Amino acid sequence: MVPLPCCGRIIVSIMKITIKLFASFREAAGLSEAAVEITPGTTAAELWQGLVEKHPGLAPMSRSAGMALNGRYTQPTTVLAEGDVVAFLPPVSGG
Amino acid sequence: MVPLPCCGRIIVSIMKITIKLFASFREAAGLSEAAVEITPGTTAAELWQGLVEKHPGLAPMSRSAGMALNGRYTQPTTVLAEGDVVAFLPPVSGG
Amino acid sequence: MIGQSKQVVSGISHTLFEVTGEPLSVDDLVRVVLTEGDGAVVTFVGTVRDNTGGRNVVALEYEAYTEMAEAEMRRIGIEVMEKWNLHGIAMRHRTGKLSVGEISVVIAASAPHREAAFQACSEALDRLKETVPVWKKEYFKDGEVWVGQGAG
Amino acid sequence: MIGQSKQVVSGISHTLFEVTGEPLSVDDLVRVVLTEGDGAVVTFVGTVRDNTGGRNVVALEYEAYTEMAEAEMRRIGIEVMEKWNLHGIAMRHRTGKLSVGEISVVIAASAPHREAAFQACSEALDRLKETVPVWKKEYFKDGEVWVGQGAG
Repeated sequence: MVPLPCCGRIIVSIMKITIKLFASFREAAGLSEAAVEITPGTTAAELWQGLVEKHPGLAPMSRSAGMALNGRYTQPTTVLAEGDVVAFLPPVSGG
Repeated sequence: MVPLPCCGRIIVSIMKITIKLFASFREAAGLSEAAVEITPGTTAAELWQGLVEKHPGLAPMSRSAGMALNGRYTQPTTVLAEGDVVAFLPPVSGG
Repeated sequence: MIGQSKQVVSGISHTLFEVTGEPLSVDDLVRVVLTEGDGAVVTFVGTVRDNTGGRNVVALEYEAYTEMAEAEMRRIGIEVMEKWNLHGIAMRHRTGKLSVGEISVVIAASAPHREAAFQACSEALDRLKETVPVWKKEYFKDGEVWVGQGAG
Repeated sequence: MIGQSKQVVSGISHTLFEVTGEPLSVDDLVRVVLTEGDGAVVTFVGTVRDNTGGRNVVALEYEAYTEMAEAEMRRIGIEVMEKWNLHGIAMRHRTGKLSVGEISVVIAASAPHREAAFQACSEALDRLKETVPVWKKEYFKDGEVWVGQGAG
């Protein structure tokens, strides 16, 4: 998925991923799941920033956001790949 | 229940009590419950000794015998009274 | 319901202390101890294990001095309840011959928070095993023995 | 039975890790974890309490990231099982809106002896509360709030 030089321009390839939001995040953004397109090299943290820009209600929750990649906890620095499912998780409170 | 002097002899009053035996004690003596008569001043330990004389199979169990009076644990030195229910208890093993 | 009448007699709600010949249900005891102020119920479920000290056990038989066992369980239960500020506690012991895998005893303790419920349930079990007049006979393929009663 | 198929997938019998919208039964989980080699099952039963921090709670709502919650419970369960030499472990969490007194979670751990079962059940619960992606909303008479999620 390296950008290919072609015709004097850079073609940026696009990757499709799925975002999942839960609990207060879901309510603040008004969505529980969304298909989004990102450029290669995008990290989980950058994806969250993009979300916050689109849904400013999420901004106060940035500090507490946990992240999961394909159903496992992951770091904000993780680079995403085509087809990934990225979940943003408020602090858990089960039991 | 003090013995009454009468007619130049001592009349020993008799008290009726109930004995209960459980588990290995019950099997060794071949009885689970019995009505017995004792003389005033008899202790729980003396009652057990009387039982052992009648049922020698109980003799090896003397060291481990717990005693209960009317449904509560009691000491071997406890003096019994009319109507008492005295239980002899092997080491417990519930749970 | 025997259990119901006993609750009335003891004067303390959400408690039950019973010896029974019937199969035991954990959910039944959870319902007894649960109050609206509880967030945690811890239960202990004792079952018939298929071995002891390396020997195969085929069955267990429990015998109880029923009236005294229920009174002892109540005494223990009320003391544990007060010590750990429980909202409810119940102890039910089965008697008779039980097969491997059957439940012999259930203890349930309810509390606002989980630490007290765990501690109380464990302590109630330890004390039950120490003083409640119930006896266990182990059946092997080639014999039987009362547990901890020497020549029995 | 979802639970049954999961047991097969995990390859470890006497285990079950499930998120469900249905009411929970403690006896069901005891049956899952019990093996013939066990003498002790300890269960934790979490229930909806009628108060929190001095405020009256009228209901709780649980939301889960179901697939991940089940995977996390399995990861925790298998680790706890190995650490304490359990014979079985099960964790079932309910989702949806629950009334006061209803059961939100059941954890059951079975072991040959009681100490391991108590320790394992308590540890599994602590770890569930730390990492399993389930969220709780408290409903009061005058509002609602996601627990521990700030402005939520």
